Amino acid sequence: MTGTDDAERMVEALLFAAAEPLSAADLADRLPADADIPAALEALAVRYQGRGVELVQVGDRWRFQTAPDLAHLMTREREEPRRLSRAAQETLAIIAYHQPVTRAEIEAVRGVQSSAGTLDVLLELDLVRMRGRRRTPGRPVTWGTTDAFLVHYGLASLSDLPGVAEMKAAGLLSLDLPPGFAVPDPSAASPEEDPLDADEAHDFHQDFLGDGERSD
Amino acid sequence: MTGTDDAERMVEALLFAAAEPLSAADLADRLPADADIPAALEALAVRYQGRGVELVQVGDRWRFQTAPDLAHLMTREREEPRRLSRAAQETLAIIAYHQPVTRAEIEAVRGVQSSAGTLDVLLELDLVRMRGRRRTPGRPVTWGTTDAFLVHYGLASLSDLPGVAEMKAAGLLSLDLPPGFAVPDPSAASPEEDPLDADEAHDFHQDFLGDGERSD
Amino acid sequence: MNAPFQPGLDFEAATTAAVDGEALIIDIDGFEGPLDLLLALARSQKVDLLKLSVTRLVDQYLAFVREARRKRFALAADYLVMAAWLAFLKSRLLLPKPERPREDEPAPEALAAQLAFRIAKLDAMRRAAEALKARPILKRDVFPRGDPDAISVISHRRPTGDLRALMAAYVEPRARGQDRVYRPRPMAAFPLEEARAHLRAQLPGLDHWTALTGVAPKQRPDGPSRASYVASTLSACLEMVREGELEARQLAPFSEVYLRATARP
Repeated sequence: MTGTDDAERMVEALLFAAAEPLSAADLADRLPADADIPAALEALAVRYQGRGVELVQVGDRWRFQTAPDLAHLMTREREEPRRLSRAAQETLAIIAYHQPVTRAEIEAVRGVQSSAGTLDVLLELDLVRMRGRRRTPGRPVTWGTTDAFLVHYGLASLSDLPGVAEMKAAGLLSLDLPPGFAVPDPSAASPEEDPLDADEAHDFHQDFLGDGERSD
Repeated sequence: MTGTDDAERMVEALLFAAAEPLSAADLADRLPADADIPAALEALAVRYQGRGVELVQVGDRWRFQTAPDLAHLMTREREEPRRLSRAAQETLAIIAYHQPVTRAEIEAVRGVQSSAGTLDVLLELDLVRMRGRRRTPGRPVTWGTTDAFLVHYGLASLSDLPGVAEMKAAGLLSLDLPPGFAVPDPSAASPEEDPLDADEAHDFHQDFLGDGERSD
Repeated sequence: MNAPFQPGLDFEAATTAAVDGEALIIDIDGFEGPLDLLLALARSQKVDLLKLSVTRLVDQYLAFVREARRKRFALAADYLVMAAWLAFLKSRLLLPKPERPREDEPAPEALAAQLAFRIAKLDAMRRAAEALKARPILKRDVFPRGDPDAISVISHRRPTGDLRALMAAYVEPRARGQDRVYRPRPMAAFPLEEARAHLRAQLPGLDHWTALTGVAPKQRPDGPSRASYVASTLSACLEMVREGELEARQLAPFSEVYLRATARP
C-alpha cells in the first residue's frame, strides 16, 4: 500500500529530477499502481505554497519552478569595462565643469565639431543628461552630468570636482597658461535656463539615440 | 532587513534552480548582504529532511538531490555510469585515503604494478588530480582526489570517507610507518610537497593522457 | 597461464575457496599477485589482520605454492620470490634469538609486523573501495535537478577612467584653445532657386499624389543635409501652390506632405 506521503515523496523526487514537466500519466507510469497521484500533487502544491520553489501546472503537465518574485536572483550581472574615446572623455569633462552647457559651447571649447555619436555614448552610459533649455534664440538644449557620474568618479557632489589648484598640484596645468584661465564652478546655480518638459526630455532622448549607434 | 524566512526562500530557489552545487560564497554573491546564509541552509536541511528531495553538502558546496531510497524510480534519468574496474576502484580508494600519494606508494599498497590505463581512466573521469611533487629523490608526482570525486560520492569532505576515522585510529593509513605512528590528515596541507607549476601540471596531464587512451 | 583449473572462477570465489578449510584448490588467476593471495589466506584465519599468526600464514602460502606447482601451474616469478622470502622469515622467527641482534638486519618480529600491516592495509583499502561503491552515487542513486533554470547574464558596460583622467581631459582642450580659432563649418543649404527648378522639372510626373520626401532630391555626399533638401523643396512647393501650379496636402501634423500637379484645363 502506497500512502499519500510516500506517493508525495515519489512525485516530488520525480518532478525534481525530470528534464521536462511530467503529466499525471507520466507519473503513474513510474509510481506503484495504487498511488493516488492527484492527491500527491495536491499535497505537494500546498507544501510548496509560498516557498522559494513552487509546483506549477503547465498545460496538463507539472513542474517545479522558482517563485516568480525571486526571478531576479537567477540573473548574473557582468560588468564589462569600456574605455571612453578621447572625444567622449573631453566632452564629459567639459560638460562636468561647464554645466549647464550647450552642444555648441562644448564644440567651442574643444575646437572641433562633435560627432553625433559622442553624446550618445555618454547618454547611454548614463553619465550625462539633458538639463533644460538655454533662454537664448533657438532655445538650445543644455547638458549636465548625472548622479551616476558622481558615483562613478566617487564625488559627493559637483562642488567636489577638482579645481585649478588640484589641476596644478596634479601637474596638469603648464606654467604658460593664458591669463584669465579659470575653471568654472559647476555647482553654482545657473538662472538663465528653462526646464525641459517631461515628455520632451523623453522624446528627445529617443530621437537622439535614434540617429546614433543604437545597439540592436 | 532580510528575515531568516526570506533568506531561506532565496537559498531554496537558487539551490533548486542551479545545475551545479553552490557554495555559501556563491549564495552570498546573489543574496542581500545581511542574509544569514548558514542559518538558512540549516533551516532548509531540516525542512527537507525525509522528503523526496534532500539538501546535502558535497565538498564545501550544497545541492538538492533526490532521496537515495527513491533511486529505483529514476530509471529514465539514470545515465549508464562508466563502471570502474576493480583495479581503478582500489586505486581511487588508496588515493582518497592516503593523499597526497605517489604512484609507487599506490603500487606498494596494492602489491602489484598499476597498468598504465588505471590512472588515466580516473584522470579522465576527473576523479583524481595531480597535487604536487614529493620532496624526495626523483621528486615523484603526488596524487589526490578532486572536488568532482566528492560530488560524485556525495561526500561533504575527505574526513567523511567511510571508515576513515577507524582506519586512522588503527594506524592503517600510514604509508610506510609501522602501526602506532601518527598519521597525517589527508585534508590538511602536506608540508613535504612542492606544488606543481601551472605549466607543469598542464604538460604532465597532456603527456599522461597522451600515452593512454585519449579519446579524440 | 595454462588451462584454468576452474574456468571463470573470479576473485570472490577464490577467496571463499581459501576461507573454506584452506583447501588451496584455487585458480592462481583469481589473484592479483602474492599480496592479494596472502590477504585471501589471512582472511581465512578470521582474526584481526594486525594480530595475524604470520608463521601460520607462511605455512598456508608455502602450501599453496607447492600445490600449484604440483598441479603444473606456471607460477609467476613474484610468487616464488615471496615464497622464498616467507620461508626465510619463518626460519628467522623460529630460530632462537641471537644474544646480540645484528644491526644491519631488522628483527624478524618487525618484518612480520610489517607484513601483517601491509596485508591489513590492502584489506582496509578493499573494504574502502566497496564502501565507496555502496555510497549513494550521483546519477546512479541520487539525482540532481533535471531541468536547471538558465541563469541569464545581464551585461553592464562600465566606463573606465578616474578623476585624474577627467581633469586631464578637461585641461587638454582648454590648453589647445590658445592657438586656434574655432570656426564652425557653415551649414550647406540647398538653394531655393535650385529647389524650384528641380520641382518644376518634376512637375509633369506629379499627376498622382506623391510624397514630398520622394520628390526632394536624393542627398549627395558632401552636399547639404537631407533635411535641407526637404525644407527647400517644401518652400519651393509652397510658392508653386500659391502660383496655382501645385496642390499640397497633409492629413495630420508631422505626417507626410503629398504633392500633385494642378490639373490643367
